[in-house]
Amino acid sequence: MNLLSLILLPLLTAVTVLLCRGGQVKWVAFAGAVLQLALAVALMVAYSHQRAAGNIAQMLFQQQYLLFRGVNIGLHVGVDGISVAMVLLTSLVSLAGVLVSWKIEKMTKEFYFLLTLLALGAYGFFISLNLFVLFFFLEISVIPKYLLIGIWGTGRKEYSANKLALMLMGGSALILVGMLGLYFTAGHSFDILSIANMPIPANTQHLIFPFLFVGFGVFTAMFPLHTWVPDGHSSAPTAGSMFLAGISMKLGGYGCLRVAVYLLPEGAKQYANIIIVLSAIAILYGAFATMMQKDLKYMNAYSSVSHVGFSLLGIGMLTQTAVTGALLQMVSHGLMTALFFAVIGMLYDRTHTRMVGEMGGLLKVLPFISTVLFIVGFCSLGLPGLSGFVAEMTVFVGAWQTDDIFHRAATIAAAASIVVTAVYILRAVAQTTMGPVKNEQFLHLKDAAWYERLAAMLLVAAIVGIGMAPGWLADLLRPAAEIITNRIAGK
Amino acid sequence: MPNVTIIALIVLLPLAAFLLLGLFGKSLFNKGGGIVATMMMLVSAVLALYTAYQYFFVYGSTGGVYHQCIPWQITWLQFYNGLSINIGFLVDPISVIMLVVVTFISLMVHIYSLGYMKGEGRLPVYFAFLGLFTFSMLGLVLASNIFQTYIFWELVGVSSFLLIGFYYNRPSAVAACKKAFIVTRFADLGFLIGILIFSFCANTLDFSTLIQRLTATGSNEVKTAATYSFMGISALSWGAVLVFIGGAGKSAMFPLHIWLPDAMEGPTPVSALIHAATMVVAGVYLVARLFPVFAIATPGVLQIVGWVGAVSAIIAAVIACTQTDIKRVLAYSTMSQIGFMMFALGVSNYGGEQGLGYTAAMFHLFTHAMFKALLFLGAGSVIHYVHNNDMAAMGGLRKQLPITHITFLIACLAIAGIPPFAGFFSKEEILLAAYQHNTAIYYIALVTSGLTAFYMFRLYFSIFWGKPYENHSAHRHGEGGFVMVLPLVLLAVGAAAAGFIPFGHFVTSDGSRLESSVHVQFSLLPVGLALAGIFIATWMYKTDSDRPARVAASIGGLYKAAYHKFYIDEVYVFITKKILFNGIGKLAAWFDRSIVDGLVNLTGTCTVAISRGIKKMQSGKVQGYALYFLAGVIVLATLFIYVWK
Amino acid sequence: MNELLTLMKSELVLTVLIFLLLFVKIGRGVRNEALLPIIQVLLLLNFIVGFFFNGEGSLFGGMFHTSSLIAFEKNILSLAVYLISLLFAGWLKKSQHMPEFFLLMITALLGMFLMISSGNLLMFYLSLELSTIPVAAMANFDLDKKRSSEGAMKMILSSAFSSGILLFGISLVYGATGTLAFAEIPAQLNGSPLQVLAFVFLFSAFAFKLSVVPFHLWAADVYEGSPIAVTAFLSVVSKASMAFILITVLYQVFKPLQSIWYNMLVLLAMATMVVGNLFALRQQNIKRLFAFSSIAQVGFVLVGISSNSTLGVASVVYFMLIYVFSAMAALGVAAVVSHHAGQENIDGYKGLYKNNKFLSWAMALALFSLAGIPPTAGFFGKLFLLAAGGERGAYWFITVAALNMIVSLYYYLRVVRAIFMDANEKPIDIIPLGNTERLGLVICGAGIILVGLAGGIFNFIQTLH
Amino acid sequence: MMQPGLYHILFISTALFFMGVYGFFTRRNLVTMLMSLELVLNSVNLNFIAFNKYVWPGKMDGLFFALFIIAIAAAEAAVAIAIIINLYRNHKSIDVNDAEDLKY
Amino acid sequence: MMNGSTIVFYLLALQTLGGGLLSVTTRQIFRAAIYLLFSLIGIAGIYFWLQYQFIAAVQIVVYVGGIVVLIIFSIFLTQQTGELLPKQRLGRKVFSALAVFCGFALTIVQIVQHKFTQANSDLSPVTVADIGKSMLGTNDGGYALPFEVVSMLLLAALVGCIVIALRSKPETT
Repeated sequence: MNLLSLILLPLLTAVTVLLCRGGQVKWVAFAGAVLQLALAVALMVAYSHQRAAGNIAQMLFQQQYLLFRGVNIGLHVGVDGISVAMVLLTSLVSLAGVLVSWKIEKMTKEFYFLLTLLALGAYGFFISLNLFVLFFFLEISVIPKYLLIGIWGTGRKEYSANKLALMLMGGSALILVGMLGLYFTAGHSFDILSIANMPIPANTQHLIFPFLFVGFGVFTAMFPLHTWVPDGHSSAPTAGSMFLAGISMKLGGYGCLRVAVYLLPEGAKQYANIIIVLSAIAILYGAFATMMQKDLKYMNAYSSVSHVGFSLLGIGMLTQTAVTGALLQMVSHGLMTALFFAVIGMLYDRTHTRMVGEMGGLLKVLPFISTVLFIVGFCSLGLPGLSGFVAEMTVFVGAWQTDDIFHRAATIAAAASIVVTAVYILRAVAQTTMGPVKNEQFLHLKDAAWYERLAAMLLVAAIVGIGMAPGWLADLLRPAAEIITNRIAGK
Repeated sequence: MPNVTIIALIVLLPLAAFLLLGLFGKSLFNKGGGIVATMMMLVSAVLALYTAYQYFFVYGSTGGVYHQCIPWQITWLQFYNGLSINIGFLVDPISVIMLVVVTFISLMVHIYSLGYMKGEGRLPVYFAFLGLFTFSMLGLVLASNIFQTYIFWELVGVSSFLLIGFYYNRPSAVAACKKAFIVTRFADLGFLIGILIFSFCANTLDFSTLIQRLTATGSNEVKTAATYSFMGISALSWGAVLVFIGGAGKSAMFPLHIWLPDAMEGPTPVSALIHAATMVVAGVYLVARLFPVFAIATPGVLQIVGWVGAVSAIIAAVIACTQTDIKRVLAYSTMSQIGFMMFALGVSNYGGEQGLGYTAAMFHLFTHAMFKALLFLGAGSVIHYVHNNDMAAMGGLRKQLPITHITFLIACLAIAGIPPFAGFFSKEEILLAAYQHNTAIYYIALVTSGLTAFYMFRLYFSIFWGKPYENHSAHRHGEGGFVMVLPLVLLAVGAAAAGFIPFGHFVTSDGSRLESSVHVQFSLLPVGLALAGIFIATWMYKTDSDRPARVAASIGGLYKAAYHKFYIDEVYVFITKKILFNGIGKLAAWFDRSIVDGLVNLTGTCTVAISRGIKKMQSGKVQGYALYFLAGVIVLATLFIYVWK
Repeated sequence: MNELLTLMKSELVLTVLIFLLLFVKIGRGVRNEALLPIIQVLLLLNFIVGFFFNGEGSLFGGMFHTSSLIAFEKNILSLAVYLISLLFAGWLKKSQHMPEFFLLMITALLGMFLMISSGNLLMFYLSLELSTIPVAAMANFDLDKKRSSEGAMKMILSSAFSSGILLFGISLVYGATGTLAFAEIPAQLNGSPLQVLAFVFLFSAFAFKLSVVPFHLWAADVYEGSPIAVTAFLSVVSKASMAFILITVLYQVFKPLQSIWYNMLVLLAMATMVVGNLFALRQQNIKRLFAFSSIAQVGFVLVGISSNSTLGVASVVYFMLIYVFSAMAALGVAAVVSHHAGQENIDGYKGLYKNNKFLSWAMALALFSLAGIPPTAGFFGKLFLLAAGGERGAYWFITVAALNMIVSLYYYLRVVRAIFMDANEKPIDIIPLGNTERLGLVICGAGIILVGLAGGIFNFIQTLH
Repeated sequence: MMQPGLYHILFISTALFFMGVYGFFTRRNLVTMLMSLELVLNSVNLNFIAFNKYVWPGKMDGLFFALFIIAIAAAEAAVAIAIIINLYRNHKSIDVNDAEDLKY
Repeated sequence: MMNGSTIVFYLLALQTLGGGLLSVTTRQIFRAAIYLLFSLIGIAGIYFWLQYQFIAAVQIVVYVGGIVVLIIFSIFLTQQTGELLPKQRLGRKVFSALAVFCGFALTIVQIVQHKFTQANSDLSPVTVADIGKSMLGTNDGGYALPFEVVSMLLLAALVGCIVIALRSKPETT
């Protein structure tokens, strides 16, 4: 398995998209996305195969090329369970994103180009084992987001795009500083695996950790640096929102874990309590804020803040189970929120409104879309059998392992959000799909087209798959999480 | 050992029905969907009966004790070494009994629905949801792992949500299904945290191991758990209380009962299935499942269980006396009866004669399933006929609906506790248990028992007697044909005869056989009270008169309060709307937009303001530039010569 | 003699070019359209020749010195000048004085070559003037425009003033050390107050040319007033050459004062980044925006220079190479738009993408590179600068630099937003893009993409010395 | 009064330098500004000659530097005057305060 | 001890500084030019006094004969005669004076405190022949390269001046 193909394939797709014309564009993008998915699945299979064969290296399929000799910067790729899961997530969401954008008319070529670029950035990010390259891919994704929102967005798109770009840039500025700090304290190397073997003094870790964690925290919408999320999502086009919430926010969480926590275990210990407090606040506060939203996209954006809080909470708890839960939550939330945005987009395309109050009774006219909305809603509120449940429960159980009143209180606060979540999800789902049909014009709406169905079913299948049989995913993630938490535990 | 395949089939057939009808219902069997689902359910029910037979009579007991066994279990999700969610089948007396109850009632409801729901547009969906519900409920009762219980617990919640909201274009139905889900969800939060506490104390999630570890005095787990406490209450007690809160939510115990009456917005057969016979007893079942923990490790919590049950029983009974919607009356009666079961558990001890309450609770669960389902289905027939839920609009229907009338009467007698109907036996055991352990609860139970008889017969007379019902519309379909009558008859048989089952032989707190006998002298008082209740109801409601109004006027305030359900709904509305939504929710939303986002924007604004502030520096005057230049040189030179050497 | 030919090859080539142009001018009768391609080819040849026959050594008693690194630096400057001849062809063809323009520009380039090769303060001063005075004249090449004259006036007066300060500093250095040769000065430096004073005087002239705050104020006005070609020359070529020689002067000549100039650089770098960015934030005129942005970029260069290491040298040279491509592309597009559509304000760019996709993407690419966003080379350039600057462990310094990248992103995105997002009822029509301009933009674009991703270039620069 | 020496000349040159600078800061006429700059350059020349004479008499660096400065000053003045004259033609004013269109 | 040389020096100093001061303060532009001339001649005098005859001669030829004349011509070209120069704002004057004073104080303090290594200044004075040799020398101590550079610069300045100052009338289209 050559990991570089994960970078080259999207690159090839992007270039091909630029070269072909008119109606071919979306087919090329589609084909590319399908191939990416196939590749991701192949990676998963190959990975499991290797593991089953007893390969116990921390990272598999490693490849290393020195690019900048004097500064010791090189391309170093490799995957562990976490990366594999994230790559799968990315490929799924990007395929769905391509599909739901099928009818986009304005600057089609540019749209698909940017979309593919985003996916490229995410793949590269998840497989990088060199901080520099990782940062490179992280940054790559900022501008496509900006353009996607600014050009194809709705509402206050310029404002939102700007805010997003600037806040994310702020995050990367912090990451950059932290990264350079690591570079100089860890023997002039950006290589994650070799930094991990370097003894970094505790007070240096305490100094660098906040930079890295907060920096990645901005990407993952850590409270109180989440404010780009509501605006960004609400203005973005459907596929843009899907990517933003489904993949981009995961970049941050992955970074928090892989870079900040893994490389700086002492720092993680030092700041764990702050992380926990912030994420517990985010979970509850996000949920309560969601309750008041009238716009579906704002709603999902705030609920993302709340849900992502679970990831950060899990990371902050620093136990193997909680971290596994955090990772599960990242995957689950990625799928779920992408699906949610896809559905919102489908609704908006038809009703031309995203206001909950203006819809109603859509189950009658749009049974498919409404059903998907139900499913995604249930996933969001943590219904067993869907992926959200698995992730949240793992986080809770993991969080409960640390037995002092502070961690307990945080866990209970976080758990309390499942009620609030139920309130706002049901309110939204019920108001849009149930009740009498609010608007006469809605009666003539057409239910989802084939591409929309395909996109939705793809994600639903993944959500249900994880929800029904979480074992394989958890088994994929757990050993990798264990390596990270063992470092913290000092093993 | 019971046959795994058969048990799996019992559980999976309803799931198969759900998937089949849910995914392909519309295209494959638009009309015949119901039949398919019913056939599958029939198979499932037969297999359940077969399993019960096998379990109780073939494998039998060893030394009079029925053992738990786990014929099948897999690790579904591992948290860490030693703690995992396992999915499996736990076969023991109560789960087998529940299997039978659930599949049987579900089958009845399936059959009944064939007639009742005829002509509904979304029939396949309806049967799919029924299948999903049955599957969830079966998964719940067979759960071998407390987390498995929680999983199916939630699934039960969601299927109930779907079924209550089946008439989704009715705003009241939508509100009701949301309410049901959210209130039970709130309770589930307690359940979840309780699970977490238990899992931490016992370091396992499997019921058998968990119970074993937490009840064995002197085990490591108990010792460890004893070191943790919060607010002066031990961790285990917290866990038990929280788990019970979960059960109380599902079982509509006071004060978490508010969803149950509203849940009657669903189709009536659904009410029969979910809100009478199966789902609402999940809480009872949960407490029963963890009974050793409650009884041995946290007896204090068991007291709470008892009191909550008793209070719920009487409050519900009082409210039921004043309601006019027949389904709501039945709903409150359900709540009241579950209160009976709950306090029966509360007044029980573990093992032997002292465990009578436990047996009684399960017995009552069983009998109650029969007659409550019957009552609901009967009410369904009535509503089907009248197209109205209001008692005031009915009357004299005994001629139009003779079979319904008879079966309904049997059910009323059963619930009122008149011998020899089923309710009598189970209620008798409950009262006996209460009498032995907690006199206060016993008296509450007695009063409730009398009230039960009163409001049931109030209902009965209002429907079938009194002023005759006027035939308003031309279209009449009688009792809805064979499919609707058959379940009524079968259930009536059950309601009449189930009491003779020697329940104590099968279900006891510790598995060993318990002989129970009816003491005539003890039964006199409750039966007398029931008869008195029936008599008063007859006097007030048999013929159309102004007596009810006068009675209501004479007790004034109490009547009004009961009629308004003691204003509990209003309190909830206040808390949720005013405090949570308008208070915290709006505050959070405002805070986010104004303060958090405001700060972010402020950074930008400040930058721009500074930028504007220093623009004068670039004055366009070349001499000014040179001045800055020189000043820069002087400052730098001074700085590095004198200050910063 | 042979040595003279190889070591001074670049300078000699330029001199030949100058005289060729002089003859052309005297000979008259050659139309701009015919002449321009020839000049372009000649400049290209000059660039290509720069890669061959490079020697190392000193001439004229150490006054002239060259090495592989210096040769490479000269190549960067030649490349920039070649790009100017391509990108600003539209304006050049219309110009009445095109041969003189090139004559002056090449003379200035010659001055820069000599400057970065200089091994003596006298040579440094003379070549500095040689690279400044012609540019002041060039700044006035839009003869009829008052703004052009004003810019030129500000430039010549300011630079004369700065020369005065510089000379005073040099005279004090001379008084204190008795020598003007780079090689001999360090031995005489002991950090006495007078030497510090002299150094500050001297340094201020570098700061002036590099437009470091607070010596930067002339830059924006001159950049705005001048023809865009001159702006490009000033903001790219002139700054790059100055940065190169500053490295030599600081690292070699004033090495004993290292602790002083390190602190000074840190201070000024931060001030430069912050002030440059804050001013750029409010600009409407795109040239002025680039002027302030180039000031802010210089702040980053100072960060790299402050490292006092070979990594610092390499990162600065590398960044300058990238900066040539990025800034040239941006200014090239600005020139084309200004020339054909008369728009110099950001608002005028609204909806540019509708009719001019190529130009828009070129501009966007350039802006992203300037902002330091991957995959453009600017990302690598900035990162290496910061990496070099961070070697001393001054994290807060790096933090300020990194945070400044956010501010700069804001105003670069303003342009992007105008081009791609803002609606405009009357967007700029299709601009007929000449082949030379297109070629120039393609070269720049290729540079922006490839210089970063191809790690070999950075590695190559690191091998130079 | 003491025997005039290096420091006297340095005092003169420094004073002259800052006079020139003061003139550059305060004269509004562009030509007079240019004249002030000539003072500045001359003060530097004086420095070089003095240092050459008193401190480093063996070499001719200072002398040559002064010589070249004079040449450069001439060239600079020429170009400056050309630019000023052009500005005057465009604008009919050589008041520096009238040439501040480019600002902020 | 006051001897003739000393007196001459102080007179020259007075001429230079006085001329300079008046040149930057007088409000009549011609007088400013003339004062500048005085000052420059004073400097040339100091060069003579220092026995650097060659440089003194160059000073007089280039400055007095060239630059000042250039300046005076440009005054003719650009100035309406007889008008007083416009006054500068007071604030500017005050700040300039302050800055200049600080700068002067700072510089002079550093210079005075610095011990220059005073060599025996009575070595043989530099002759024109020496200068000529060095000027075209290419070895150590030779100034051929700077000489060429200056020539290029003058060429460029010439071209630049021609382009700018001798522009054709703008076409009135």
